[in-house]
Amino acid sequence: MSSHRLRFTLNGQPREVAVAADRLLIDLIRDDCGATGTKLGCAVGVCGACSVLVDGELLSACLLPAVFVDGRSITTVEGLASDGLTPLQDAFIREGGFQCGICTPGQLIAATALLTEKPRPGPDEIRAWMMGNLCRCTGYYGIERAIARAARPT
Amino acid sequence: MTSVAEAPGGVLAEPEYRVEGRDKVTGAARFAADVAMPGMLHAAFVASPYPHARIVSVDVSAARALPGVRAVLTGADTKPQRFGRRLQDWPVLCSDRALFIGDRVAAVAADTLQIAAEAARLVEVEYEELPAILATDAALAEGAPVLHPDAGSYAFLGGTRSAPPHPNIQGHGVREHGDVEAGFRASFRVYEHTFAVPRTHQGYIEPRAALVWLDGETVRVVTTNKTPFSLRNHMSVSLGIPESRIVVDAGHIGGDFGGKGLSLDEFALYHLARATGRPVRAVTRYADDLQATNSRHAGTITLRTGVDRVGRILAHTSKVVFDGGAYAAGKPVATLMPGDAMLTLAGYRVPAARVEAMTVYTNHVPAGHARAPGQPQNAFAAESHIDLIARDLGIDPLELRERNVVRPGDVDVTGQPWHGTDGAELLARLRGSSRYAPSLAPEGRPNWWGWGVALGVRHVGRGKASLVLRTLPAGRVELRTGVSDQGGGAHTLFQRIVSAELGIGLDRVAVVRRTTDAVPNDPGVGGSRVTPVQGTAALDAARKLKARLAALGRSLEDAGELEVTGEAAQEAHEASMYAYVLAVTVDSETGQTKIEDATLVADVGTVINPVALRGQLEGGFAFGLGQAVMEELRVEDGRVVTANLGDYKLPTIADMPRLGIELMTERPGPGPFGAKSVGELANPAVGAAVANAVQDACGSRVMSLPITAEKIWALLPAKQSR
Amino acid sequence: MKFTHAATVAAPRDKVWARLMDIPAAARCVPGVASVRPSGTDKYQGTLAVQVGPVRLVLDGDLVVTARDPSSGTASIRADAKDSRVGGAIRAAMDLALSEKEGQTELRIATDLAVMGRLGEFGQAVIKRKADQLMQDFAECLARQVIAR
Amino acid sequence: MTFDYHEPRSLAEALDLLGRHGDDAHLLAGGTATVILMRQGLLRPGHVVALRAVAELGGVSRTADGGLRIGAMATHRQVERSADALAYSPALVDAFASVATVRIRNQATVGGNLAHADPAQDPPPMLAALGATVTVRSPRGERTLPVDGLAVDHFTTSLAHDEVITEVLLPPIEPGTREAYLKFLPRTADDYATVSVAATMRLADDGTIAHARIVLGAVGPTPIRARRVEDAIRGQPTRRIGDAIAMIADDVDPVDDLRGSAVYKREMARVWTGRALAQLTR
Repeated sequence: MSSHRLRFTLNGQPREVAVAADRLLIDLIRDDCGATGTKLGCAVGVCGACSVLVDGELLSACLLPAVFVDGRSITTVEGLASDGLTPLQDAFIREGGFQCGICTPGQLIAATALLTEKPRPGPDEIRAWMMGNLCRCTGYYGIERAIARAARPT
Repeated sequence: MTSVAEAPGGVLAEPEYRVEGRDKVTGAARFAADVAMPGMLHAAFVASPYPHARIVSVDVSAARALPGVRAVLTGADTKPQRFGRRLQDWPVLCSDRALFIGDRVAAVAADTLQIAAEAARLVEVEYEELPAILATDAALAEGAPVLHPDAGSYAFLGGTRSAPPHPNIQGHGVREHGDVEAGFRASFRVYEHTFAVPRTHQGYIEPRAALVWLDGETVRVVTTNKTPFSLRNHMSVSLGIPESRIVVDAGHIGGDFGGKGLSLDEFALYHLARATGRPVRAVTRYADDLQATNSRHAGTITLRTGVDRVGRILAHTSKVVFDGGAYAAGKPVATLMPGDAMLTLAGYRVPAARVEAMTVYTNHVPAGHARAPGQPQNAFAAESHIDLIARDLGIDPLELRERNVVRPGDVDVTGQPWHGTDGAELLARLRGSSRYAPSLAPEGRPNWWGWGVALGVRHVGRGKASLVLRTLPAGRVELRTGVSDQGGGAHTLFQRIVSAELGIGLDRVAVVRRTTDAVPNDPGVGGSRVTPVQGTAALDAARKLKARLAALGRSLEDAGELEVTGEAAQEAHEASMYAYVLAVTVDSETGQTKIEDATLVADVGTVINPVALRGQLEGGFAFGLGQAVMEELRVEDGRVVTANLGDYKLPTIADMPRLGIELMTERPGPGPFGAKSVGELANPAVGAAVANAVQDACGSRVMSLPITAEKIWALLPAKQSR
Repeated sequence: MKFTHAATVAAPRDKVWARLMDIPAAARCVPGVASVRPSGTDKYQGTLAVQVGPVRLVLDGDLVVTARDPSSGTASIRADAKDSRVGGAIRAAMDLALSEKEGQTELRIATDLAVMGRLGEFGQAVIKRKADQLMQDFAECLARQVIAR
Repeated sequence: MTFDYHEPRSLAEALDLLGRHGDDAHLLAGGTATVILMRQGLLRPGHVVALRAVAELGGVSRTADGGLRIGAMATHRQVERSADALAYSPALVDAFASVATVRIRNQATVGGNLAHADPAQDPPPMLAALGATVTVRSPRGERTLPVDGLAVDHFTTSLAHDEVITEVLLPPIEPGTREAYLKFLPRTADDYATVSVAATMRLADDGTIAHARIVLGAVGPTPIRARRVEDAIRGQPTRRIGDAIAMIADDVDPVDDLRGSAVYKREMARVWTGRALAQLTR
C-alpha cells in the first residue's frame, strides 16, 4: 500500500498528515486530525452526516479518498464560526433545527453551502438542496424554519 | 398523583433554548463513536451467513496470525453467557448454533479497524446448515425445529417467565372482558380483516457504538445505549460482575427511537478488553445495524368486530402474531411482546373483547423495541378496520369514530375504565381545524383526491426516577441526572421545570449528566417517560429545595451547600390521544400518492418545552410517514436485502408535506405542571390515515404497510388512462 | 432466490442423462468453470470464475450429487463455494429433471441459490440476473454438447 | 483494501500505468461508486489510477459545430451549472440534476458514471437520446463509440481494460427538436428511478413526427432504446403515439427489485414514455 503526504488546511489550520492510499476523508478528519464534529452515518453517501466543504464545495467525507484533499482547504462544523455562533447555528437552536444532533453538523455544513450559493433561498430551493441530509428526529420542519430564519434579512 | 399547574411562572413562556444546543451546532457534543482512548483497539465480528446453522468448527489460527491482531474470541470463550433486556437469550457469541444471518460467531480486536475486518474475514467457520424457520406459521407447525431448546436455563430479569404455550413462542397473552359471544350475536354486522405489517428499522442516523475498558477492577463502558443503568444491570447479570464495578457513560445519543435500549457489542467487548488489557471500541457498520440488531416487529393482525345498526362497537376479537426473530432479547417488557401488542382497538369504547397476541421465534433478524412498540402495527390495522366498517355501513368514517371514541370512564379494549383524553372533544377539534370532507365515492368511481382520518392513543409514561439538585454559589443551582440526551430535550425540560418552580432565571439552573456511578438510579429514556417521570422528579427536587430553604430561613443567594434528591413514582394509568386528517391525491396511472394537506390535533396538556414538543410531534409525523409509505426492512430467504440507506429509504426534507398542528392543552396530565408525553404520540396512526385517504381517493384499499404506489396501482378498480 | 431453466435437446433421454451425469464434463458448460475434479463418491471439487460488473469472484467449492434416479431421470446437486478474498459465498441446490417427448428430451433445472456474506450486499437484482444467465447458458450448452456427440 | 495509489498528470501517463498493471489496476474518477465497492471489500485492485489531475479530461463547452463537449472528469454538478449545457439542452441539465443529491453531484463525474454502467442512472439515457458519443483512448489510439451501446450489461461496458473515456460529445441539435427527461420516483425524492425516460422529438412542417429517439433507464440491464416505438411513430401524426407506446413492453426487460416488480415497471415504462412524448408534442 502506498503512503501519501498530504498538505491541506482544516478549518483554516494548516495540516500535514501522511496517510495510506485507502484512507477516506472522514477518517482523516476524525481520527488523524481529531475533529470529531463530522459524523459517520450510513457510509454510502446517502445520509449526509459526514458533509464537509472542500474548497467551498459540499462533499461526503465518507466517499472521498483522503488523497483528494491534498492542497485543498476543508471546512467542518467546528470551523463554521470563528467567534460565537453564526446566524444559521443560532437559528438551528431557536427553531428546533435539531434534536439528537447527530445529523446537525452535516445539516449546518449543507445549509451553509446553500446560503453561500443562494443567500435567500425559497422553500423549494431549500428542499431541493437539503434533501441529501437525512434527519430522523425533526421531520425537517425545524430545519426548514431555521434556514429560512438565517436567510431572513436582519 | 398529579401536580396540576400552580402558576408555573413566567419561565415557561420564555423562548426555549436547548442547554446542549451550542455543543450540538459547533460539533463539540460528544457521541460514543467520538471517544478514543490511548492504545485503543478496534473490534470486528464474524457473522453467520446462514439463517440457521450448527457451528461445526471455528478455526481462528489465520486470523490470530495476522499482524496487528490482539485477540480473537469465539463462542467457546464466552459461553454460556447470553444477554437481553428481560429474557437473556442472545449469546454473547454463538457457540453451538447460529440463529440468523448476522448472528455473531467470533470477535476480533486489532490495532486498526481494517486489520480487525481482515482478520474477521480470515476466521474459518465450518457450518452445517439446518432447516430455517422463515415464517411465524412455520415456527408453530408440527415438527418445526425448536430454536431455543435450553430456554429454561436463560436468565429472566426481574421475575419469572411465564411458560409459553409453544417452545417457539417468545411471549403470549390473552385478555378478555365482557360477553364477547353475546356481543357478536347482538351485532347487526360482523367484520373481519387481516392486515400485514413489515419489519422496519428505527432509522437513527448514528449507528451503534461502544467502547469498553478495564480500569483496575472497574469495567468502564461508553455506549450509545439510552438506558445506561439497565445496561449496567444486563452486563452484571450476563458477565457475572457486580454492578458496583461497572460504570456506564451514555451521553449524547444520535437517535434512539426505541432501538438502542438493547446493547449487543458491549458484552463481547468486555471479553476482548479483558483478553488484551486494552480499551476496545466497536462502531457498527450501518449495513450491520440494518441487518443484525433489532427491528420493529413484522406481523399479521386479524381483527374481528361486531357493530350495531348505527355502527356502535359491541364486540371485538383480535389475533396479533408478531415475528420476534431469533432472539427476544430486545424486548424489555415481561410479556416479551411489544408493549402495546394487545391494544388492538385503542381509543374506542369496547364493551366486550378478547385479544390475543404473541411473538414467535424465527430465524430472522431479531425484533425489539421501536418508537411506540406495537402501536404502529395495531393502529394501522385498527384504524383501517374502522374505516372499512364505516364505508361498508355508509357512515362518514369520522362520524363512526365519534360514535365510538372513548370518553373518561368508558371501558376500552383492555376492559379498563379510560383515564385520559376526552375522545369526543379531540374529534370535535379535529373536525373544526381540518377541511375534512370525504367523498365516500362509490367504488369504481374514484375522484383521485381523498380524505383520511385516523386516531391514536399512547400512554403517559410510568415509572420511578430520582435525581439530585444542589446549590451553587451566587444563587445558582445544579441538577445532576443520569438521563442521557437522545434528543428529546430532557435536560432543557429539567432546567425549565426547576427554574419555574424556584422562580429564578434559566441561566441560574445548570443541568449536568453523570455516569452511572455518580447519580441515583434512572430508568433511562423511553416509554414516553421523561416528562412525566423524570420531569416530576425534577419538580420534586425543586420543591424540596424550596422547603429546605424555607425551613432554614435562607434565600437561594445565601443558601450555602444544600443538596436534595428529587423523586418520582408515577403510576397513574393515563393516556393521551391524537388524530390526523390527511388529504391525498393519487396519480391515476401510477398509483403514486401525494399528501396535499395534513392536520394533527394532539392532547399534550401543559407545554413546558414548546420547541421540543413541536419537534417531537413533527418528527413523529415524519417517522410515521416513512413507515407508512416507504420503509420496509425487506428480508428474502432470511437475508435483509435493504442493507443500506440507499435501499432502506427514510423520508427526506423534499418528501414532507405541509403539516398543521393544533395542540389541546386544557386538560392537565400527570406530569409536572400538568404536562403529558409526546415522544410516541404522533407516529403510529399515520399509516392508517394514509391508507384511509387513499381508499377515499381511488378505491384502492391497501391492507399492508408500506402503502406503495405499486400496491395502490395494483388495486385500482379501473386502470385509468389520462 | 429461485430460478427455473429449461432446454430441449434433440436426443433421447438416456443419452442426455449420461452426459449430464458426467459431472466434470457437464460442469464445463457453466461459463467460467475452470476445473472440476472428483473428490469422492459423487463429490467434486471445482472453481468458478465469474465477473459481476466490477466485482470479480473466484468461487472455490464442492459439488455433491445428493440424489440420482436414472429411472425417473431426476437428480439433485448441491454446490457450496466461497470466495475468501471478497468474503462471500454461494450455495445452490439444483433439481434436474429430464423428460422425453417424441424423441426430444427436455431438461429442466430448478435452482435455489443463496448468496451469502458481503457479496450479498451487492445488488440482489444484479446477482439474480447473473445467476439466471449462467444457468441458462449451462442448459443451452449442455443441449448443444449432447447433439454434438 | 490495500493498493498503490497513482495520480498521473497526463492521459499518456495514465495509459502507461494501465498498461503496466493490467487488470490489477482500477481507474478512479470521482470515486462515489468505486469507494463504496472497495470499502465493502468487493473490489480489491492492487493499483488505483486516479484521473483527477489529468487536466485535459475536464471542462464543459460548446463545440464549433454547435454541439457540446463534456470532459470525462467534469462533475455532474458542473454540467448542471454550465450555461453552455443549458443553452445546448435544458433536458440534459435536468437529467444531470436528477442524480442523487448535490453532494453526490459535486463528486461524481460524467465519465465515471458512464464507465460504472449502472442501468438506473439518469444521465446515460438522456445522453443516448441526444445521440452522444464517447471518445475513448487506449495505447492503441483513439476511437469513438455511441453512448447508446456503451453499456452491455449491468455494471459492464464494452470498453477494454486499458481504455479510458476522455470526453462525451453531443452533436448539434436540429432546430425544432424538443427534449425531455422524466424520472419516476414513487418512494422518495432521493432514490434511483423506478423508470426514467429520455426522449427527443422533432415534428415536420406537416405535423408528423420527423425524428424520435426514446431511451429508458432502470428497466433493463442497460439503458433501453425503445426502437419499436420509435419506428412505429416515425413519419406518423402525433395522435398515433398512444397506440405505439404499448409496444414498449417488448422493448424493456425489467426485473423485480425494491423499486417495483417487473410487471409494474413494464407498465410504468409505458405510462412515463407516454408522458414524455406528450410533453414533447404539447
